[in-house]
Amino acid sequence: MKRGLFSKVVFSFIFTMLFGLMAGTLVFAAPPVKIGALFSVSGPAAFLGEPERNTAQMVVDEINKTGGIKGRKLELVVIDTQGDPAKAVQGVNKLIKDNKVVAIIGPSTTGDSMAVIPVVEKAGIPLISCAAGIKITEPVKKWVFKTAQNDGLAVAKIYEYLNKQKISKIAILTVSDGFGSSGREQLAAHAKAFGIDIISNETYGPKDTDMTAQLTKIRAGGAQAIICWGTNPGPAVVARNVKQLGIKLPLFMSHGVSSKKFIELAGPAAEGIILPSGRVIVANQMPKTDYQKKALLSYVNGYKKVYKVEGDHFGGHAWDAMMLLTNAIEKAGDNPSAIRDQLEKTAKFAGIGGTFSYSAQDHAGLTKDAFVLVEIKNQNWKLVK
Amino acid sequence: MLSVEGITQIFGGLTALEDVSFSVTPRSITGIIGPNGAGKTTLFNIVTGLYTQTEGKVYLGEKNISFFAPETLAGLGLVRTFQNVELFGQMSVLENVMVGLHTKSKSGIFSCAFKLPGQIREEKTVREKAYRWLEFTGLVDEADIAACNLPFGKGRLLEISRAMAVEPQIILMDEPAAGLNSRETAGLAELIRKIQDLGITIVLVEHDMELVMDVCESIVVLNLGKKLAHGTPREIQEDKAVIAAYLGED
Amino acid sequence: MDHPGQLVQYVLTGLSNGAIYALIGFGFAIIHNATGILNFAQGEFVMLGGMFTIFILSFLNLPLIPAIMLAIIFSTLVGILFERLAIRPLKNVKPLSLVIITIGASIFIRGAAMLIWGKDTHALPAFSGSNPLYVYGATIMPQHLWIFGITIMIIIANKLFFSYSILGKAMRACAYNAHAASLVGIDVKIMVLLSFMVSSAIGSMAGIIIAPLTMTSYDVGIMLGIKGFCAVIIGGMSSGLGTVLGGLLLGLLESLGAGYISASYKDAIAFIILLLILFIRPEGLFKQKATQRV
Amino acid sequence: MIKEKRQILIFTLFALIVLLAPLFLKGSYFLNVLVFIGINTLLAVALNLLLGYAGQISLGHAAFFGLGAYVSGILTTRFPVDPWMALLAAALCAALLAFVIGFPILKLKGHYLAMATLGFGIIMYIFFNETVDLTGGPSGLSGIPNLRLGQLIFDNDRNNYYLVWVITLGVMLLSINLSQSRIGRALRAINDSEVAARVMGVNARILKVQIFTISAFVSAIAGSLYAHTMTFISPTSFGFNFSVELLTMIIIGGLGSMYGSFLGAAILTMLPEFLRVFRDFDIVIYGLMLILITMFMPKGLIGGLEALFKIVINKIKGGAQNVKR
Repeated sequence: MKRGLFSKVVFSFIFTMLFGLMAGTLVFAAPPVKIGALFSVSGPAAFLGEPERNTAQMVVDEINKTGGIKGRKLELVVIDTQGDPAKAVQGVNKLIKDNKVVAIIGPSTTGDSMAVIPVVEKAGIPLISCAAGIKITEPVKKWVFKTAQNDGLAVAKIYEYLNKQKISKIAILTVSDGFGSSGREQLAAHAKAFGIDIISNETYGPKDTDMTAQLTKIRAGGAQAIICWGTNPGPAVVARNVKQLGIKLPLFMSHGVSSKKFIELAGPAAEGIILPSGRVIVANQMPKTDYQKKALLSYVNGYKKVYKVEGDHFGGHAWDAMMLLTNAIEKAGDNPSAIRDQLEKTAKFAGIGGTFSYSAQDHAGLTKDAFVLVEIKNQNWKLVK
Repeated sequence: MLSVEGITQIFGGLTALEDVSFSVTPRSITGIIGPNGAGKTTLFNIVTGLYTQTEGKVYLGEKNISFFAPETLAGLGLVRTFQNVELFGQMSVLENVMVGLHTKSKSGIFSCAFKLPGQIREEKTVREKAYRWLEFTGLVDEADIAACNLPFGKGRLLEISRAMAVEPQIILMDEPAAGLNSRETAGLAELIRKIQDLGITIVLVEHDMELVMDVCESIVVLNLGKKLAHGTPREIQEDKAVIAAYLGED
Repeated sequence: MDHPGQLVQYVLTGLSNGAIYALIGFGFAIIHNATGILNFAQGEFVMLGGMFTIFILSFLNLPLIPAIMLAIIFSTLVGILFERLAIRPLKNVKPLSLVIITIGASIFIRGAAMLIWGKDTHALPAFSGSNPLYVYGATIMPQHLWIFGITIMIIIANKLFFSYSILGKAMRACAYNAHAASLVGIDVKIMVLLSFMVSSAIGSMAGIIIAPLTMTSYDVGIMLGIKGFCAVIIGGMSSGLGTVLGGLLLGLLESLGAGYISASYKDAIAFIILLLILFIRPEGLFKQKATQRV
Repeated sequence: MIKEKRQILIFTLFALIVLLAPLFLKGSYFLNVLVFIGINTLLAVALNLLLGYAGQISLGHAAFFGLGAYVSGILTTRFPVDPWMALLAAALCAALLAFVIGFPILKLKGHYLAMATLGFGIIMYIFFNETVDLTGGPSGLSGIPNLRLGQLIFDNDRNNYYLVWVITLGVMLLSINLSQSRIGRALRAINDSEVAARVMGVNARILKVQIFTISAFVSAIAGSLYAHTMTFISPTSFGFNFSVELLTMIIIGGLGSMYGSFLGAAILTMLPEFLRVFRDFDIVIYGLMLILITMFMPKGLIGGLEALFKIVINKIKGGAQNVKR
């Protein structure tokens, strides 16, 4: 009995303290600016969502530490979409109606982005997607922007290089998920303009563990180079299988594997592979004159300090989205419509994924210079000049 | 009424029944006896369409029902009970009997889902009929209990009520007295006669010799898959081969 | 047009994937034959084998062989826990409840693995080098030889165990008639436990030997488990040659399908074959018509 | 008879609460969650007809859901078909497919049935994923029009809520009716003992195929509603994981209970919300719930609640009697 009373007293004491604390912050500080985030932190696209969430949280913490935007703190509300469009739609509704956010960054995948677009368009809340699908901003939607580079830009970068090397007959091997099928479309769409002939067109499943059958078929087809489009771990298997089969053709990968994890998984088989990537993985190798260098180093070093691992390409999308958004909030305040108008005025913003210039006709904001080509040498990235 | 002709059943090299033939006269009570493994239940399974015999024919009246499915046979008025009591455990006692009336009602999925007037009327008749069969076996008080909660003896009675609800011409009972105490067995004998009085033919597989000799008018003896003898209880009790193979063993 | 080694390569690829499927299929067969349970969590033991090995290698810094042994022991422990905690206490032993419980267990194990080891894919070093071997213009990896070797070894061990050892015979007796087995003094519960132990050990072994080729992550179990199941269905639920043939056939059909028809539909081909076999010959391709039990 | 009246009362109460709920949830995002709960309830009811009533497991029901969504989506985006006609076509398409594969697939029992339906689900997923020209492939199909009734367009949460829930309540009512009828009893009899049911004259083979077909029909309606309310679909929503999620819903809620279907759908749809703090824990919790509920609560949470309710009622009654004495 006594003990019960004691614990009750303690409990109510703690409760009052907590309540007081909360009330205190509510009364004395200006209300925080709420930003929503939709990332696929779990599920098959967790490799995108996790660094993106980490990055967004890091940016918010940094800004709050230095006093927020014009004295107002930021509050980030993260919702995990699990890569499921239905959960993304529920999430975006919650962000808009319940959390009353002024703008949203994410989602991580094209599918999730396409699913939430009708909702934000109707509610009139700006959204900066971190997914690459070209459909997201083409045709232009009033409230939707994106930071991830269009897959077409990566394709163009590879094709340009192939032209230089006088290679015109290629084989493509793409994964049968959203990333791979978008790549497959773009590879086919740009081929003609570069005078390139796709003579083998193969796919593999995201969970496949052996691609020798497809590669054997490709070898028999007589291509001069192979382009593989996928995200880990598939391309690592492809790299190993290429080595096993003794195929001597140059192997290209997509920006989907521009993380150290790929080199780790593919091991020695990664040597000599060339892929387009954002500048982030070769930040240190960029010339001093590079327009983005400062942003790149600040992101890479900041991320390493907080999370002990190197920031990657995907986290970079969230960094860009957060930066673009906070810049706009700084200038336009916390009105969603004003934020949108301000975002559209963004010009020559040096981000991680490239230099962004949005306009009424272009909500993707990047050119093919957003990508650089890197080669894997001695288990590390090397900028191809 | 029911006749089997040259039934042979081979399970992967093992002959369970070999050339068994006999017939059952209408409105009679026939017992099938024999030691364990004689093939009695196998024979029931073949007659009721659960097994497909290797050879032989089964007739119901003039009709060849050799390879009919159990559900078709129920429609023709041939029904059975099980040795291990196969009740619908999650359903109430009343509902069990109502399933027995399945062939006596016609409402399809749509009229059931939309509760069309015809279905409501039919449902009422089915319910009343089911209660009548519970009265017949004396289970009315248990009508709303879940069947799996019935004591074993009453489970047997429920199985018989359910079979009776099919309004069969012929009912096959697989060891109806197994697991019953002597009072329950006496009640069972009475019930069997009551069923016969309704003009229904009965065939039972049974180990309880007292019951068999008491109620059966004719007995078929199986041993090691072959028919050993067929006759009245008195004839069977005096049959040398039977005594040697079966009664002598006991 | 054809590259000289093309067909040989398809065949080799098919056979080596098939051996993996067969090995995973064994695990299904052993539990099914001893208990009638189809363990939907079988694939997770394949995952556990690979993940435990990588975990032990990187955190305990043991050499490869002890690490493998320890990983098999750990996976077997998980198998024992699974049987003791989720299968044995079950009172209502309907096939439906068993399906749901084993599915639940597979989700649980997968989720726990994700929480413990994260979502990353990991690679295991090859047992003996990564220089390909050339066979008639086609290539295979030394690791493939390990897979073939261990598969053959496990078939032989299985055969010996079930035909000659007392324990193996007792397990077969349980499978045939658990009640009768208990009457002659066989402890059926122990036999069920044993079947879970053996199959989780074989499953994890499979997971370990393929990890250097296929890499591993918390979610590799589902697909591999299902493929193993296909193999064992084609093979008629045998824990011997039937399943091996089933696995090899599946592997061959997949790689030839990918090579000559369409890589996109190769899994669909595998599953259509599974359905056809279930519909037409549920007793498997390599078994005589099953003897019906009285 | 009393039981029947009580059932009508419970359903009326449930329907009233559901239909009046939006009045109290104006402008709340929760209305949106309830739209998804409605669709999931419809799916759970469909699976419950098959598994809860007839005892036939399906690990591939997401395929019928997906087929409904894709037929509806493809017909309305690539052809000038009215969304309502598309919905009907989707449901009929799924029913036809279920009818055709029902005969061979439902011959299988227990584990084999589970694996065969799983295989079927994966095959369908591969087709959704690979027939890019038709389905848009992995990147999905967007721009699916909303359903409309005259001037009323189902493009906001409140309208969608009523659209989905009126259909779901209707199907729930029909399913409850079915359970207490000749067919419902025959199905439950098959669940308890297929052999005995057949001996009693129940044509188990046909009946199982019929209920499978109806289940597919309803699942496809749910799929079509999903497509028209989301306006975007992609194959990831219709994979094996979702089939297992559906199974989890009805096991947790309660096999054979339509309110259990609702409870299970509600819990699984909202669980990620509650687990915000332990974000990655949800699949571990699903797994654990599946095991524990199958082991200790075979009738699911609804069954547990019922038992609890009975105990409380008896306590109160018993208490009253004690006072009298």
